[in-house]
Amino acid sequence: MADLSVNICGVDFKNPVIPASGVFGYGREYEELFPLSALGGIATKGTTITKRNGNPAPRIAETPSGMLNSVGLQNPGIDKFISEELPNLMTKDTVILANIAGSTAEECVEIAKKLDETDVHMIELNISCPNVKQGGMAFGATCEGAASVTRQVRKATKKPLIVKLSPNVTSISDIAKSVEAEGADAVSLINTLLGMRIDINTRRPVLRNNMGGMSGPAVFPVAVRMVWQTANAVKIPVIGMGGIATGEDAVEMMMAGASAVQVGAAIFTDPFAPVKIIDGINQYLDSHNIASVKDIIGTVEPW
Amino acid sequence: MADLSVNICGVDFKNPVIPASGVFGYGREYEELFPLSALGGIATKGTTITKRNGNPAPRIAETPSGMLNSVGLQNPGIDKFISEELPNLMTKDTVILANIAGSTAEECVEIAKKLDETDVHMIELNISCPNVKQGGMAFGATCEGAASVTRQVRKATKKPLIVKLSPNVTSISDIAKSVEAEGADAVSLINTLLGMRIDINTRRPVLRNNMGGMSGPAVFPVAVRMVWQTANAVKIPVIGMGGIATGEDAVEMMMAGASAVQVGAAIFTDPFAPVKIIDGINQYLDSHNIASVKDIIGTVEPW
Amino acid sequence: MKYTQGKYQIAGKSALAKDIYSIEIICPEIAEIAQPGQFVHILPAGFTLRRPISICDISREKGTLRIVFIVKGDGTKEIAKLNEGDLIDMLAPLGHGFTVNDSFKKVVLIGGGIGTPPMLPLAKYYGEKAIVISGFRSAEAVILQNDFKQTGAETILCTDDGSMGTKGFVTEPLKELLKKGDIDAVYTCGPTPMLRNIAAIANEKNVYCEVSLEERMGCGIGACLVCACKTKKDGEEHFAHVCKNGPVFNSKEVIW
Amino acid sequence: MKYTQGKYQIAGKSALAKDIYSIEIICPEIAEIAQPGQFVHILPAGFTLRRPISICDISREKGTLRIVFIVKGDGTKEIAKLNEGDLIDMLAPLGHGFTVNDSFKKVVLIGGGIGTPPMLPLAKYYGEKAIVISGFRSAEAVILQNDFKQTGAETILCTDDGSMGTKGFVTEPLKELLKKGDIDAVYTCGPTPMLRNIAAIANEKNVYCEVSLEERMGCGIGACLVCACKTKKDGEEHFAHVCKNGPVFNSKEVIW
Ligand SMILES: Cc1cc2nc3c(=O)[nH]c(=O)nc-3n(C[C@H](O)[C@H](O)[C@H](O)COP(=O)(O)OP(=O)(O)OC[C@H]3O[C@@H](n4cnc5c(N)ncnc54)[C@H](O)[C@@H]3O)c2cc1C
Ligand SMILES: Cc1cc2nc3c(=O)[nH]c(=O)nc-3n(C[C@H](O)[C@H](O)[C@H](O)COP(=O)(O)OP(=O)(O)OC[C@H]3O[C@@H](n4cnc5c(N)ncnc54)[C@H](O)[C@@H]3O)c2cc1C
Ligand SMILES: Cc1cc2nc3c(=O)[nH]c(=O)nc-3n(C[C@H](O)[C@H](O)[C@H](O)COP(=O)(O)O)c2cc1C
Ligand SMILES: Cc1cc2nc3c(=O)[nH]c(=O)nc-3n(C[C@H](O)[C@H](O)[C@H](O)COP(=O)(O)O)c2cc1C
Ligand code: FES
Ligand code: FES
Repeated sequence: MADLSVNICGVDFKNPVIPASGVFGYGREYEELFPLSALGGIATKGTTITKRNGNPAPRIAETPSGMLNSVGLQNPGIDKFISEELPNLMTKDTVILANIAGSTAEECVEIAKKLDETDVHMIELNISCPNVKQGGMAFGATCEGAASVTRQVRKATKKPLIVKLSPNVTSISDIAKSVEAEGADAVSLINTLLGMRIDINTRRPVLRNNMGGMSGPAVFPVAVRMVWQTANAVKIPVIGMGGIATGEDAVEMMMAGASAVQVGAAIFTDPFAPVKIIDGINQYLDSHNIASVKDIIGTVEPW
Repeated sequence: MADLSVNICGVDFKNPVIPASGVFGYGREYEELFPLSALGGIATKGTTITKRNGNPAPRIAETPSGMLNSVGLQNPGIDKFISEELPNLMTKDTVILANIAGSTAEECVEIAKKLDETDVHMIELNISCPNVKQGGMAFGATCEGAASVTRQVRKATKKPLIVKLSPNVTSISDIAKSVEAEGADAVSLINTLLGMRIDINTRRPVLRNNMGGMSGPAVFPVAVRMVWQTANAVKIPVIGMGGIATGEDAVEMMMAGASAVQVGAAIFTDPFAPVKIIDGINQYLDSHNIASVKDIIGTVEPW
Repeated sequence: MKYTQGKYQIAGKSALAKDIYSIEIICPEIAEIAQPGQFVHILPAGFTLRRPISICDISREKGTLRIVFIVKGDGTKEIAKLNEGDLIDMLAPLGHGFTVNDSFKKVVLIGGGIGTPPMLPLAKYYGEKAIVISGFRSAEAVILQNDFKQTGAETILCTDDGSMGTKGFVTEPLKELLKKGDIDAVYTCGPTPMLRNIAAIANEKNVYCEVSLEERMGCGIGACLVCACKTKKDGEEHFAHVCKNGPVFNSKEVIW
Repeated sequence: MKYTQGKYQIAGKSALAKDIYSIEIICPEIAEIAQPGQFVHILPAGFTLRRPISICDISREKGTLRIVFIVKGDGTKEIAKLNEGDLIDMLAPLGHGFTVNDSFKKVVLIGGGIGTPPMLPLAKYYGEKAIVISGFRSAEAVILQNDFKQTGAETILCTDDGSMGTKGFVTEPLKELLKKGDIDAVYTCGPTPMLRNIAAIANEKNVYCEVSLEERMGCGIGACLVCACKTKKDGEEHFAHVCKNGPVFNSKEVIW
């Protein structure tokens, strides 16, 4: 059994595997299947200041080796999250990453302030949701926008601040550099790639929101590339995600430069995916006689 | 049998299916399997001014529902293309799109001038190759870069000018508008999405060039989205590609706004893909009692 | 809520009609707890998303579940390739099923097309107290009529084109039955317009009515919020989730 | 060049060693024209890219081809699932094979590991004129020795660990054979370092030598330029393509 622990921004993770924001709710449903304490951490569903209903259904579509979603940040609002979900989560012996997703910088600041007064371990600032009209991806599309919201949220909290980046940009590493300069403690990537499917019989987009975010194994090579470019551009830790479905995928993402990984769509395919991925990483390390998962981070040797 | 013909920039295509640049060479090898006259058109391998050897091998990797390539524009140079390949292609009773890929705007202009003196039907200006250090994607990453090279090439040729766009940008429709403003007669999209894979046993990138361009069914939803956004942003025709493998895919891409489609990776999976896609489009039209393929272009009704 | 995921062996498979298959699955721990109206979430090999399919029969003795499904797209086509002895990947039992009530004297169960299978466990529960109305496009699509008869329930069959049973919609016999005034509850599953009409009719007569809804799903267990449907409770509108709050809802809660 | 693509029935399958399978395929139009050293391009179900596998035996009478392959990654694992009666999707026959010469009196065929199968058609052609040197890691990996013996060729077996045949590399017996000076040609397929060494040895003795190379492929027919390898011809360096110009090259043309 190799040492699977990692440390990101001073926070200890027992292993580097974290269910991604939006697919895992607040853990209640998956706890029926496995103890949440098995996980390195949990990224909670993106929270806005007040309750949001999200977009109309259908909100999901299958694509080759992947899927599209257009949930649009349905959530109970920050106060209910803090009063009804967070206390329970904090008892689970795993790192809690509170994902926040305001439509304006001011809203993000307000949410961050409220979280700053809780015990939550880390804040993940989502500047990359493709499924909302305001905020979301708009923040994350330019270096200036990303820098500005990061600067403001940075002032609002002393918690470790992870900024979650959008892949729908010309240079994700430039955006990463600009949020690093404003005091982000880490970056996580990738959020979903904007996509669309059309039902050719009805001539209507499959998703009621027309477009949605693509994730799942299909996007894995793009995610690996972006993590590699970003890890080479910044000094802060990178949390990698996008299409990870197996322990091997997680190892590959970590070699590209990720200090930890998040798992999204794979959980729909196999609800035990996060625990199987933890096992798979361990197996890889053991069979390659590697003592610690820390020893593989960023070790890809480019040609 | 529905009417499959389309007209793009005044050029008549007997059907809207075109093997994409780079996968089909100059048609000689596929002619062993089916007559080239069955095709709507052929986009030839990207041509530079002088012979290029391309990148070292391995140049290809499999990914979930897709692939990466890093060929890097191996080609015999424009003069040999014109003397040894084009005359043969021009006898094949199909529309020939000469794909050009200079490393500088001047090189593109020079190639365009040479092609202007030939019988080739159309020029496809590739400002989006992710596999070369100079030119390629660098042109296509900004509106200014794309506009500038389009302006210069536009002056060099009276042939219908298609500009081929990169998906690795924040807003492909903005780039499309900027090349439209400089006189492009059509745009084609998408070129490949930049990706990477790592061999976790050797800790080396699978591709000798480290990164490569992703294509195949995995990218289809991204391509449909970009074609839809672009078709809504410009008045010139859009040629759609990225992940098309079946007649239904082609229909979906055309409903999103494409006047014709190109087929790349699917040809590796099934060398008969282009002719099966033509059949599939026809079957869809017949079974839906649609008289002409022109009647489906851009007909998706957003919610 | 209790559920589990695993690969379970198929005990038997049969074709009921064109593109409609019945599969019996050996899964004792699921059969033990499954309730009428719940569903299973099946992973077709090679796909990213699971496919929700209603439970059509539960045998606690044999430790088996039965599902009946129609081949609609690529996922169900893949599931239809499975045969006796093969393994099927299921997350189950899921969702909030029908509310059954021992004190009900007479209930009407209405299934439309591929919405008929989830009515069978209810017919088994209510037996002679149940009247089952089934509606299909035409004779070729008719399924499960013998199964319903064996429960002791009264059966009424309608087809749109009159090629079998009475010509017309399921709402006609329902209206007749409700006139007598002795129906305690209506349970239904089928196409949305049918459900909406039935809910309106039951509502008008003030008869308790439960409907089983469909929505595209991700997780299937209430975590991802993909399967939203608009509902009202205590006058307030909110987005419920078909996989966890449903698929069965009190018809008065649904905003159509 | 002539080739075709289709789904062909598997006439038989057997396991030769751990993870190594032999498959016989009924494909008369391909068997009719296939040449030693050519390959088939197989699509594993559900994959985007085909997998190149050498032709190990050609029977024009039976209209069959035989291939022998090792399970390496996901694609060959999928191909290994196929059984007698199943269909296999092939684009074949592809590439430029070995140059055989009726006037050659004595030739050496050298296969290393999974590079041995393409030597079999050559052994059949040259029969008693051939000396086949096969090299394997160890006894468990040894394949095709009886097949080679049946051609009438002389066989020499080496293993790295000496668990079968002579302990050592294939280059040792080759050097011995070349000393005598009566070898007209050397043909070889196997790992690149082995090919490079053999080419150097043959070159030194001025013996004609052909090597079969491997490279990752896209189209398999020479259109996509994916499978580049550096070669020289008339003193000039250029990128040839393994699928069309090869896989067999005159060893003097290859830049290692
Ligand atoms: C609670 C519930 C119970 C169901 N019970 C049955 C049953 O007993 N028998 C039966 O034949 N069908 C049932 N369905 C419908 C069944 O889920 C769909 O027909 C099936 O998912 C279609 O998958 P596909 O891959 O063949 O089609 P595709 O159209 O290719 O599927 C694409 C995506 O859309 C989803 N999807 C498509 N149609 C539906 C739908 N009507 N409802 C939910 N998701 C859909 C698929 O799950 C998949 O994610 C039920 C649906 C729900 C929600
Ligand atoms: C001309 C030629 C003849 C061959 N003949 C045989 C044979 O007779 N028997 C045999 O067992 N193997 C043979 N090989 C090697 C065989 O093609 C690979 O082992 C196989 O492609 C691996 O596929 P995979 O999906 O199992 O592995 P993966 O590593 O998962 O494959 C990923 C990708 O890399 C490619 N790839 C991986 N290894 C190789 C390789 N060595 N050569 C070319 N492409 C590779 C695959 O085709 C695929 O596109 C031959 C290769 C070539 C080029
Ligand atoms: C259904 C769904 C909902 C999501 N909701 C959120 C969200 O609320 N906040 C967020 O930052 N990311 C959200 N994401 C994005 C994921 O966290 C993750 O970045 C993405 O799915 C890529 O990982 P994957 O390929 O493993 O799914 C969501 C993804 C899915 C599939
Ligand atoms: C092997 C390979 C080589 C390519 N070479 C070129 C090229 O020379 N010029 C170009 O414009 N696009 C080139 N492309 C991109 C394709 O033309 C096309 O834009 C892309 O592959 C997306 O389509 P697909 O998903 O159908 O493959 C190449 C693609 C592949 C797979
Ligand atoms: S499918 Fe995930 S909440 Fe219903
Ligand atoms: S694989 Fe396409 S040229 Fe060789």
